[in-house]
Amino acid sequence: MAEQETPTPQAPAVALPPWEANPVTPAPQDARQHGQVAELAAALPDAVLDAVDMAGQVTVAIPVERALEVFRVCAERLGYEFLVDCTAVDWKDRPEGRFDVIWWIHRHRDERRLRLKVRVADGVEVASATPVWKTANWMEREVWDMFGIRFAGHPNLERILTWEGFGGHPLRKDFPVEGIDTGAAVYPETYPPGGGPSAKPGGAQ
Amino acid sequence: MSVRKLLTEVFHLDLLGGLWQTARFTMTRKATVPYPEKRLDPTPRFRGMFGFSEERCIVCRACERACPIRIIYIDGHLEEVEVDGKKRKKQVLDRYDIDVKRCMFCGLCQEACPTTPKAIWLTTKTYELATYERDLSLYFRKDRLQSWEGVVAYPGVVAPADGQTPDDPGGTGGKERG
Amino acid sequence: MSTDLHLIQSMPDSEEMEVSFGPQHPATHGVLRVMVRLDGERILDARPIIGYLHRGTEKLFETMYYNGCVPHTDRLDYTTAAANNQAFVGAVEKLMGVTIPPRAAWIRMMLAEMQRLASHIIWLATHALDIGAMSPFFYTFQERETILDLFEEYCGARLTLNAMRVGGQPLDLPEGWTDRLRVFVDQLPDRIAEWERLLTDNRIWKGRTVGVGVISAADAVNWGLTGPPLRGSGVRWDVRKALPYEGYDQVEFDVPIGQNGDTYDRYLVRMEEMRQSLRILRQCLDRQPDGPVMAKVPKVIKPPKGEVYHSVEGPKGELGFYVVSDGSTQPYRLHVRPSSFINLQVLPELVRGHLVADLIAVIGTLDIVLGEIDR
Amino acid sequence: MTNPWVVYLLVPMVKIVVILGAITLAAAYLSYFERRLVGFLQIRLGPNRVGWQGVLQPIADALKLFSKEDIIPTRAEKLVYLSGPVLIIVPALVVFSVIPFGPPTNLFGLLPQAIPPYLTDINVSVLFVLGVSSFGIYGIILGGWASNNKFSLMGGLRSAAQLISYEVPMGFAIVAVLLMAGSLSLVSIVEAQRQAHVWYVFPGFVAFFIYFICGVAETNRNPFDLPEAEAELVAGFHTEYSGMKFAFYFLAEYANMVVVSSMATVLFFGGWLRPFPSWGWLGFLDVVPPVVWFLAKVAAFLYCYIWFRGTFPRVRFDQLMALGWKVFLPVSLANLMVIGTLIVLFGGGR
Repeated sequence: MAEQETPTPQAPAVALPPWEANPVTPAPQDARQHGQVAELAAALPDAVLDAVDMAGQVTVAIPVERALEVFRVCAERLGYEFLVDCTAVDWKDRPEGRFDVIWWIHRHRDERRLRLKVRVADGVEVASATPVWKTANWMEREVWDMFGIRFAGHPNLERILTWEGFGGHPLRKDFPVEGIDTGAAVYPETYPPGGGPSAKPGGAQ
Repeated sequence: MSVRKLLTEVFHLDLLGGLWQTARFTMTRKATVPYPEKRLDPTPRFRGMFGFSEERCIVCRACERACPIRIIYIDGHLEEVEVDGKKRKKQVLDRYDIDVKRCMFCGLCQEACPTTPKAIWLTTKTYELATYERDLSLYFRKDRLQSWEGVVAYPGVVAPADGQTPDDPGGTGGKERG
Repeated sequence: MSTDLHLIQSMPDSEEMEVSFGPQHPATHGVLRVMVRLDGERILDARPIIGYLHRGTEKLFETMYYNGCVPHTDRLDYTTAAANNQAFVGAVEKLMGVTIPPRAAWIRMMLAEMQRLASHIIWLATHALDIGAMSPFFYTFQERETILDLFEEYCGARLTLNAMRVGGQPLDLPEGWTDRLRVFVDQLPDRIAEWERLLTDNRIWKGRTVGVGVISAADAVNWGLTGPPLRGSGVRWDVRKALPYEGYDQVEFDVPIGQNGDTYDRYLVRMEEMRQSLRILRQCLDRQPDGPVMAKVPKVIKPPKGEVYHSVEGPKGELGFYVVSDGSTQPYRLHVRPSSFINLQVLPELVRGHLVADLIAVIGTLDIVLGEIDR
Repeated sequence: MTNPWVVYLLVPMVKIVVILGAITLAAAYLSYFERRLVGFLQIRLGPNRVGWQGVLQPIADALKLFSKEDIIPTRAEKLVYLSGPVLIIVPALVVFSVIPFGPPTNLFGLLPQAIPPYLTDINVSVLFVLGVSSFGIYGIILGGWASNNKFSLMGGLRSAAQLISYEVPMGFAIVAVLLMAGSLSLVSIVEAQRQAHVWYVFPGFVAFFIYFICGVAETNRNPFDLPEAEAELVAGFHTEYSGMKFAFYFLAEYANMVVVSSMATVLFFGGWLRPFPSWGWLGFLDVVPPVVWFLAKVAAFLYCYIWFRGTFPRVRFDQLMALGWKVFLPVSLANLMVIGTLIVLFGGGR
């Protein structure tokens, strides 16, 4: 590639270019004063519980009971017309509520994103975002399937990736990675679960 | 409706371009490679069947850790060996098994291997691994990994036991240009 | 995935018929199953049932080292491995605060654009095959072979590339690779013109695609469509432009859009996107910086506590990875925003009231890959 | 040679055996040529492994189909299910009894007197061909219905609708030829073209075009292969058929292609006549036997079939209907009127 030599955008010789120095790990910062958060706080004063800015991404914690209200305000008044994604995280032993349910919302007018987060305990229902963003439909079904978080007001809250009647919610931290016995294993005698040589000592070759 | 449009509508003249195109392709050279007689040459970096060298292995288990699906099984023990008259403790390999049937040929083990040249490499250009038995034929023990018993090697690639060095064993791509 | 056996039984008192398309069906691009309620040939309702390829990838990610996740991302959408790699390592790099060397960024861009070409080529091949034109499949796959050959030469694999690592690229480009890529980039426009001659003005093709599966711009945004389905409806939005990553703010390219939001417009958008990808590739080849390809990162990737979401414009739409780290060497949670999954859910809206044949055309135009949908 | 046993039994029997064997073999080899040609269109090689360049492929396929397990779906209507392949293959082969492959010949003096190389020439052979070939649709509809499969059923229904819509413009296109020839006998139509000094494709190009497109539609071939549209209906009406039962459907499809091509040759391209039969200076072309002319023309049409298959996407069901009823039917009627008027005005080709 010598023939295509172009001046590389390298920093002056004194300072190391960023890729040769040690990485600067981003630290979470309080973001209550951030423009997007302030906007939301102005529209719904008590909706912002906490706001964190990490690596340029703003996360706003909102109360679970006001979630639908926040969605409506975001979509209709603040212009976040695009729901990017919705998922959950399981913090198994966290005392103040086991799950984080997370929504990313995007607005096209200034290409900004906001992450909304609610903290819920096991068994608590979260308001469905489907009345505001239709795209939440399958995302919420997936969260229900994988985490067992119910969404109130969802038109068709069924399992989506596993089958109806599957026992358990796979992405919970207490669900075994090896899987559970669903009675659907094919030829369990010939191909024991797990496989590999540990399953059949001295068997192979 | 103009006459031209009517003619196009009735006689489907707009379809002639496509017919012309396919007729032209009839004449072009065919892309088919008659496989068993003629085979494509894998590139030097092609990740295929494992080559393994017990002499080079220092039993560091880096490959075992790097494997995302944990199909490399290593057992070793410490042994006293005499090197230049001095007694030294050295790791000796007891078991080096790869469950090739579950391998996805990602090459992370080769990347993790710290020796030069690599003790394990996938750049053997060999990819014809189909067998009739799923469990036995594709579970490779240490000696079989080196002798390649029952593996159809790519022509030109000698079995790894002969000390064959892969073309680019170390992922030295970064230094290649220098 | 819910199976409604009672719906599959025939309904003697009604003219309606419930047909299960798939999971084994030639035109469902894998194991998609669509329960279709038909009145004669007209679709009253369609309900996609997915999950037949569910492998629990997100759960598996939690048990792997960060670099070990990369080969698994290949297998999400197996036609766009490079984009998956790119999105995943981008997310982890963002979480760690790593800046990758410019040469690595340009190599990634090249791989991603080649992958976009390859993916659009597969889309065109299968879409045309679904609509009954068999030959474009072979013409297009011949060109895709060239891309795969280049992939193989670069990283040693053709489909599941595993070509990116946290912190940069594991390998530099081999000798002569750029020349071969340039030859390919120069000849592909002629090939695209040939494919278009077979389809674009063909009245049968137009009859099958114009006005089929129409979605308005507002609906497309509300349904969360991204990628060509969104742009086909006339929304000029592309992650590469909106939230530029790597070197996309330094290259020039246009974001093509359609007007009517129908299958034909989405076809035109994708064809134009291929040309724009070639334009980006040309600029990459011309302005390729020199230097290292790997940043200074520790051998064992251990990001700090925190969470980050990073998305790239995959060939099928916005492809995002959400990484939650608890400070260990394995991700605490790794969520994928699968573009085909979210694009697929609009299917019932697009086909309601159309004919059975249109269902096939719409499935093709959404460009889904079940590996990504079911994960 | 006046022994009635010879004239009425032996000769027809020999002819039947020869024609049946030839047609079956031709249909089988047509599948080979189709795969080869489509392969060439698609920059690949097609079957080239069995025998030299794969010429034994149809035989290998037949052996494979013979040895396949004979599957009857549990809930299929057995009698109807089994009669489906019969219903489709019999009409497809019976039609060949009236197709004139060439003029009477004595096989270069091998035979004591010239005998026609076709089975029979009945005075309504055009109607016979149309009527008998339409019977094949029962095989498709009943087979599709009896399989107890929704895709098969939809394929069968599509096929029925398609046949009805395309039979009509096709019939009108043929009537144009009948007006010009003044006869319903295929042999007389060829002779009429000799006397008219012109193939009917020149005065009747519109009729020919409509006839051929409708023929493609009637034989369920791409771009009108809706009854077996792979991407939509898996395999359409023969989804549940396997082994030799499938082979019958397969053979019938190819035999029907040959029928449509032969009819196009006879009606519009002068059957066994050489090009421009009245131009004396082209007399050197007569060294080629008439049967070869006939076969060459049929082969050209078959090539078009395969070419279309390699090029076009599939039309949609409603577009197919619209094309048949809204375009071809009015155009064929108008064409008929124009030709009729011209014949009245100028005395036509009679």
